[in-house]
Amino acid sequence: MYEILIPGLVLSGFALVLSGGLLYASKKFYVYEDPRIDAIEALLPAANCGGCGLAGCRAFAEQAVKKESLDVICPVADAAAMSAVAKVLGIEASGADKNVATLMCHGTHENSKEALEYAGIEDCWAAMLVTDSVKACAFSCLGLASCVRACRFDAMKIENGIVVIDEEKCTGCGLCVPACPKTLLHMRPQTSEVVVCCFNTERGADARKVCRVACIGCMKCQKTCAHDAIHVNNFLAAIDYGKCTNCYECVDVCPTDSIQIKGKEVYVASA
Amino acid sequence: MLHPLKTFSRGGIHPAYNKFSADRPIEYGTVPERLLIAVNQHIGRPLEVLVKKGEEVTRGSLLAKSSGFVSSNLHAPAAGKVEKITRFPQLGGQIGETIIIKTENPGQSLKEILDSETPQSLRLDALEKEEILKKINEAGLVGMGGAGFPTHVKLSPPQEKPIDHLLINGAECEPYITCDHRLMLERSAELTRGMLILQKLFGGVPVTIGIEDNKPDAVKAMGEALAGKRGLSVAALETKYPQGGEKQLIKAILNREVPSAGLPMDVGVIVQNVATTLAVYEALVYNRPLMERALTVSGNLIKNPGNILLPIGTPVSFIMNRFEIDAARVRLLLSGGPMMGRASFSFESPLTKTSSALLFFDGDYVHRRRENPCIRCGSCIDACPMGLPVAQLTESIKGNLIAAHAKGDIMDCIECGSCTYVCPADRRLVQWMRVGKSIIRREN
Amino acid sequence: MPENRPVFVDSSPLGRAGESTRKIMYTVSLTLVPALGVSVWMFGFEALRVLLLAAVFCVGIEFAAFRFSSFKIDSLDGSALLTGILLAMNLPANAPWWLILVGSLVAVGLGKLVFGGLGQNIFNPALVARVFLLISFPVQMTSWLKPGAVDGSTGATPLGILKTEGAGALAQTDLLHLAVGQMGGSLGEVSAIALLLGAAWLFYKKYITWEIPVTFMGAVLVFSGIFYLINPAQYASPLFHLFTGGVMLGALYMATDMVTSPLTFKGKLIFGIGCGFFTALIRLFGAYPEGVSFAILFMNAFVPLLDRYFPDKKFGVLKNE
Amino acid sequence: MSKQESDFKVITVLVIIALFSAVLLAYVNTITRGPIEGNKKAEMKKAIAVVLQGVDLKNIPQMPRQMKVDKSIVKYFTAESDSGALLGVAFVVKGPNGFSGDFDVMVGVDADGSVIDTYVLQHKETPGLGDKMNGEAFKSQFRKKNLQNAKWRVKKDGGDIDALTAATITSRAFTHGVERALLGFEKLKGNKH
Amino acid sequence: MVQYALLVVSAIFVNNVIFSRFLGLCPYFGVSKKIDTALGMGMAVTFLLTLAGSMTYIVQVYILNPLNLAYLQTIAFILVIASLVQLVEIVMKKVAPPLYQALGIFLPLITTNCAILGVSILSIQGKFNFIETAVFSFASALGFGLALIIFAGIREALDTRQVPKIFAGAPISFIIAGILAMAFMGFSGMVK
Amino acid sequence: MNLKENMIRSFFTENPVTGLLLGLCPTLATTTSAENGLGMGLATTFVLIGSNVVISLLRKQIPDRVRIPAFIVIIATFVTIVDMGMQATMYDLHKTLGLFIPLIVVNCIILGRAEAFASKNSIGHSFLDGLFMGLGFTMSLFILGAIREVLGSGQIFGYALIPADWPTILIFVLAPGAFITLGFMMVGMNKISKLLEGGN
Ligand SMILES: Cc1cc2nc3c(=O)[nH]c(=O)nc-3n(C[C@H](O)[C@@H](O)[C@H](O)COP(=O)(O)O)c2cc1C
Ligand SMILES: Cc1cc2nc3c(=O)[nH]c(=O)nc-3n(C[C@H](O)[C@H](O)[C@H](O)COP(=O)(O)O)c2cc1C
Ligand SMILES: Cc1cc2nc3c(=O)[nH]c(=O)nc-3n(C[C@H](O)[C@H](O)[C@H](O)COP(=O)(O)O)c2cc1C
Ligand SMILES: Cc1cc2nc3c(=O)[nH]c(=O)nc-3n(C[C@H](O)[C@H](O)[C@H](O)CO)c2cc1C
Ligand code: SF4
Ligand code: SF4
Ligand code: SF4
Ligand code: SF4
Ligand code: FES
Repeated sequence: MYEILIPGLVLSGFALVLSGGLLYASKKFYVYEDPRIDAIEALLPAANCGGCGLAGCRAFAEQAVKKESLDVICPVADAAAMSAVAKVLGIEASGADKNVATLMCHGTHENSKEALEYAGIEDCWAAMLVTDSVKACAFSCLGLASCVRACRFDAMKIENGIVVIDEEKCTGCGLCVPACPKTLLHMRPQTSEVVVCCFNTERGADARKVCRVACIGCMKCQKTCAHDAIHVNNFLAAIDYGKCTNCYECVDVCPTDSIQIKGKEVYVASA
Repeated sequence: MLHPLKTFSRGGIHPAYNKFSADRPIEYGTVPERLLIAVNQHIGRPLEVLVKKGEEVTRGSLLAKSSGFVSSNLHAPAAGKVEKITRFPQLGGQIGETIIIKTENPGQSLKEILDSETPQSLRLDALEKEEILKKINEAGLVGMGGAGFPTHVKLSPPQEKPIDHLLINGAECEPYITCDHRLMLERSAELTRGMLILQKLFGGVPVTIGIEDNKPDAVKAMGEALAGKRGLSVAALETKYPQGGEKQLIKAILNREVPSAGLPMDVGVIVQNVATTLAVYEALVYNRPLMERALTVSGNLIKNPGNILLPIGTPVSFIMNRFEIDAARVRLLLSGGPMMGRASFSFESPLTKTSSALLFFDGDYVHRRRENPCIRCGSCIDACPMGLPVAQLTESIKGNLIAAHAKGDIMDCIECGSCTYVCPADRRLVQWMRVGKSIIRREN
Repeated sequence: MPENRPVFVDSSPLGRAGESTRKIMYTVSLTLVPALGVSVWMFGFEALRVLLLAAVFCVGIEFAAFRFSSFKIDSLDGSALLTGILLAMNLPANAPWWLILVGSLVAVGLGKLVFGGLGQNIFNPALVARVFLLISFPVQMTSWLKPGAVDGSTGATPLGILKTEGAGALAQTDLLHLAVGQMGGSLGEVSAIALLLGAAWLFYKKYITWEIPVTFMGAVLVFSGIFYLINPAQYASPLFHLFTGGVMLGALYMATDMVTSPLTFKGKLIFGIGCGFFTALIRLFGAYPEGVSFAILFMNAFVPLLDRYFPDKKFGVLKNE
Repeated sequence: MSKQESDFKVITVLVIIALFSAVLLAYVNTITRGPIEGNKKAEMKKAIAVVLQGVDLKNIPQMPRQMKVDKSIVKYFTAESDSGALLGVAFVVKGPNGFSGDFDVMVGVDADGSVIDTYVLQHKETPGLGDKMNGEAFKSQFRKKNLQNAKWRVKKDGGDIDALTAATITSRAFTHGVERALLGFEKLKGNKH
Repeated sequence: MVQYALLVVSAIFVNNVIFSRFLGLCPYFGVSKKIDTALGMGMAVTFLLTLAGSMTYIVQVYILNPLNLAYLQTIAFILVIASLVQLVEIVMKKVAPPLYQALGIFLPLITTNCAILGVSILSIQGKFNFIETAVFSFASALGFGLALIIFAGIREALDTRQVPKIFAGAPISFIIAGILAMAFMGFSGMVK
Repeated sequence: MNLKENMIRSFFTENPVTGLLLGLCPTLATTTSAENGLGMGLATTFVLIGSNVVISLLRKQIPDRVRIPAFIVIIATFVTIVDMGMQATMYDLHKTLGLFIPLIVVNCIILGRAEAFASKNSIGHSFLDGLFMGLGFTMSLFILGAIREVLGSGQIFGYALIPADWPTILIFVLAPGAFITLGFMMVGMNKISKLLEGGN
């Protein structure tokens, strides 16, 4: 009997003393904390593994609450748990129409000739410190892939001197937009198919000299468009995606193939 | 020399100096058919263009006016008509606003023009500080040693930074370049007067001109010119790049260390380039704005390297004609020396106030090797005159992991190029440093 | 202006001093020739065999990795060759071919390629291999060919004798013999003088600097000297420690590997002292008779910390900042 | 998220769980204690059977006796014939100063004072190096050796024992241990006579 | 004195908790990405391991052994350790908030750190006395801290190196730990 | 719950060792041979199943505030049972696994599963979760042990694969070999996970 009784007493004594002590201490030394920290911690696996790079689950919760965002991911918790955490933080996933990144340039090697042999660091920002352009057109895509490196979803690649975007892979996160020193990347609704592939604001004659598919600001598109969706400013056409109906009228009248239909791009001007 | 030559304390390199044009006197250039005048040739606020297309201008008329204190006027170097104002490739690689003037008398010699301008009698002791600064400001003077910082600004330090020593930078440590050398030889008297004017500005503080000892004739000429002038002296410096960097120059001559992120005035010093000092002299004595400058034309493609005085705005192609350079063979066009100069891609780009040299090279000179992995040899760190941990800084910039404590270091880089010059792995260290600086600036 | 080829644009500076990774690596390899010569003179053809096998394996493995993966490595940049040579110098002359193969795989694979190739590794590849082999094959790695022995008979190194039989057994060893190379050991351990000769050229070329070798050797002298003074009967003399085993090779050629040593002045001093201290510690008290490889490998691990916490003085930054 | 229970409930639940587990463990302990003891003994038995191979083990005590050899405590089991004659002794000795501390070896000694066999009970030596002392190649050289017909040192120290390659330290300690057992046997015999 | 010095050397170098005893590996790999975090974790572990080692010693020697309850060791120790950690956390948060900011966040990680329980059990198995237990626990924790900080330094350096994708992250960390363990083997045989 | 998916998850993509980096100490310490790895894995699996089931059973009763201590007590109970049981039935194996049996208590996988799964799911599911996670863990330990045993001692389950006098790569049964082998094993497992994920 003692063989059972003593361990029973000892262990429950342990439990009593320790839990009582803890409860007492937690009252005596109470410190206010954002209740969401506890709420989030409760949702986490409590493996306290440090796998997220932070010091345990509570640290994760604290950081999430402090930053009001989820920039680290718990490797142990499943997606459902993480979205529950997101809910506690009040971050909802946006359900709007998908936007995709669009390159406002078609200055491929053929269209805008290489003006110089650039040998420095292969990065657009780095190149911009040395020269404003590597191609004849000073507005053109440098093709040194700063944006490609910024994209976390493998949605971009350099082809023939310019960026090509895989609109299926693109999640519309917009990370690439500020990554371009030439501000050539813009977001547009994926449903909008007509795009002006040029960013050159030079006078038509000058633009034409440096690139075969440059927008020369001839206004034909603006005059043709029945929906008031395309306007020329500074010798450059721009589309109002809110108004464009994908009628393709402007595409047909553009003398330089500067306006393109996504998915049916013509890279080399008919000339 | 009896006592050891002065120099800065750490880092530095000994590139091949190749000063081929050192014994070529500065020739007078002529006025080209077209002058392409870049609107912004200085550090500071952009200028306000005053002329319009079709407008007639004369030599010295104001083309663009400074738009604030840290800014600098721009004048027409020759008479003519504004043909166009457009964006045009500059020698620095950027594409910037440019005023194109079709000149009235192409082919006219600069000597003829300059000879026609007469000096005023100038009594130093009668000059007021304010008047000197006003004239310098109106003349559109900027630092001609490279940075293009408006001279009147530099010469007006705030009250709480008293200046007790002026340095004239005659180091000319860049390979190939010899124009300052020639100026010191040919115009030592005027240079001396320029130094006296600057001395006057700061109430008679000592003025020292620092010259690298690979120009013993210049040391001698300046020594003779300055003899007997109170407070004026020559310091012979060890030949070591970048002896002409202003922080290094101050360290070498005065053994003062400009603090990190600080300016020379923080240690009571102002540094001016030789050509700038001459321009100060001309601004006061001739009332002449900064409209032409002496530069060195050299490189391995040139049969007869030389030094020449040319109007600002002269296109490169004009100089190539004059020096008989075959454009088809040029693979590298450098504005400035091989250490700090910038490679430019257009042969139509014009000279600016800061163009101290144009160098023409063929394909043999071009270093085409791509970046290899850093082997942590430490050469870059040993070479860095600023004592920066270059290898680590650049790796962190490359990985986009700039630590907070590294930012100051990166901003301290003077972009002298010593690190890249010695790197066995062909890393573009200076360019990485510049990337780092631009990242840090964008953050702020 | 006639249409011409595009000009070349790069960031300043446009000139170069003319150094290259290849040049450094091949120069260092060449400076090892005197020491290798002594080895071949001592151990004959066997030494040559080990050297060639290690060099061919190392370069071959890197070349193969280059061919069969997306890795961008210049397998002929000379670093793999150097690793091979240095690995060979860390092996006994009678090392069987498979030992050399495993060693090369470990050196180039585990020591270098998994980190991303040249310049990316934290630990000295040749030493990773040497320690790996030493732990794995203690028998093969510690039976040394006797110098000059034509019959292939093996013997212990002076350090081995010291460990197992005590300082007394070494009474008649002549320091001069040790310095010239009249002793058993691995290929690179035999001649201190030949190593110094080669290293002199590297000092001249500034490929290595004095900080690490001097502090390394100094620390070995000091720490072994302290114990020698306490009890000369039990502990060997500091000079004996300096001229035997891998101290010379380690201090001149392996602790100085630029990739795996600190960049800063103070960092180098501490690194060297650490290498010397742990070498002496392991020799005096550890199970292994030789501690150089362990000590360097151990100190390699501190390099990132040393670089970060012992920076050089910068221009314009006061000490107390 | 979670409702706040009263302190009392919190403590009670924990105490109850602790009580349950203690009871459970105590119960399991009563079941396993026997077999565990048995296992420990069985291991000794097995070792004795190995080291005293060929010896009649009818009269072997459950618990070992102790004596002091070389200032170190040595445990031993004596196998005696029904008549009380000493047939053999199994010594449990320490291998002193092994590579990773001491280890326990059982040494069987026959009535003439020669080693019958050895058995390593517990050790921390390096796998692949020191732990080869359990191997036949090493063990076999001890058989039939006694204090008179062998020098109890490893060859490196001028003795008769072939050390394990690259594990001289272990071999030395092992040899020492076995020698201790033999010394213990002498002592035992001395006592008997 | 010498015996304590040897104990310390042994626990830090010869039988390092990470490289030779394999204790506390999860936080070792988890919390070694940044040097600063590693420092905090190292200090937290040092503090708690010393405390826990001493506490569990008392529990074992004065409660379990006399009552013949050695088989409750595991459960008793883990209860003591878990409560201790939580207690320290609660108290520290109130009494020394800056310290809590620096170290407290590491405390939860420590409950499930084998190093604490493992070293506590090892001290009992090693038949240490109270002071030896305290010294051993402290030194073991120092060994953990040393390993952690070295490793964090290396991992920070690795951020700027071009580790191939398939090795990046955990695999290269294990390989580095392996090489470090190789280096630590140089100390083997120094102290028993 | 799809069985196949579950298996892929716990064996590869979320394998406790190679995927989640949990329970590393026993993984590295006890895998000097395939048998030891297997033994440790199974012991852990037993505890995992037991604690998962009991915690799932008591999940409604245990107050939130003492959740963790309560779980720990339950886990520790099972660990002690395993400890005593193994000592009684598998004495030799217990001797080699030694210290690491009690350390199962702090194996992060167990508490992790208790928290993440058992405290929220039914007994049946918790049982399966424990089983699969445990088997995933066991598989890792077994593979690791097998590799190390083959390379380091030239045998598998004690059967010699090479002649006794051939050298083996000793380092693999020592500490450094444990880390290095796991590093490379992780590369392999990640590859397999990628393939399986891609295949799904
Ligand atoms: C990691 C390691 C483990 C070792 N394990 C053992 C061992 O278990 N037994 C032993 O006698 N020596 C061991 N040693 C010592 C050496 O293997 C051995 O070289 C010793 O110094 C005696 O050398 P010798 O046997 O070749 O004469 C070990 C050494 C190291 C470094
Ligand atoms: C942004 C900036 C601000 C400066 N402000 C001052 C100033 O207030 N006073 C001054 O004397 N020099 C000033 N300078 C000029 C510097 O002291 C220095 O002469 C100039 O950068 C050119 O130096 P460098 O050719 O060595 O690069 C300034 C320079 C820069 C780039
Ligand atoms: C690396 C480096 C080298 C320089 N070398 C010279 C030089 O040789 N001569 C010179 O006049 N200025 C040189 N400068 C520019 C000076 O630092 C400083 O800006 C100039 O002397 C200031 O005078 P300024 O404002 O009249 O141009 C150099 C600058 C740097 C950063
Ligand atoms: C001075 C010097 C010493 C070197 N020492 C070694 C060495 O000890 N081991 C080695 O593998 N490589 C050595 N190398 C070659 C190279 O740096 C090494 O392979 C890199 O660590 C691989 O990234 C050395 C190179 C130089 C320049
Ligand atoms: S960065 Fe974002 S927006 Fe840009 S291409 Fe990639 S996924 Fe699309
Ligand atoms: S789009 Fe912009 S960032 Fe991308 S390659 Fe072109 S220039 Fe560079
Ligand atoms: S360019 Fe900058 S980093 Fe390089 S050596 Fe000069 S100051 Fe130092
Ligand atoms: S000089 Fe080049 S290779 Fe050497 S440390 Fe600097 S960046 Fe690296
Ligand atoms: S198993 Fe996670 S710390 Fe040991």
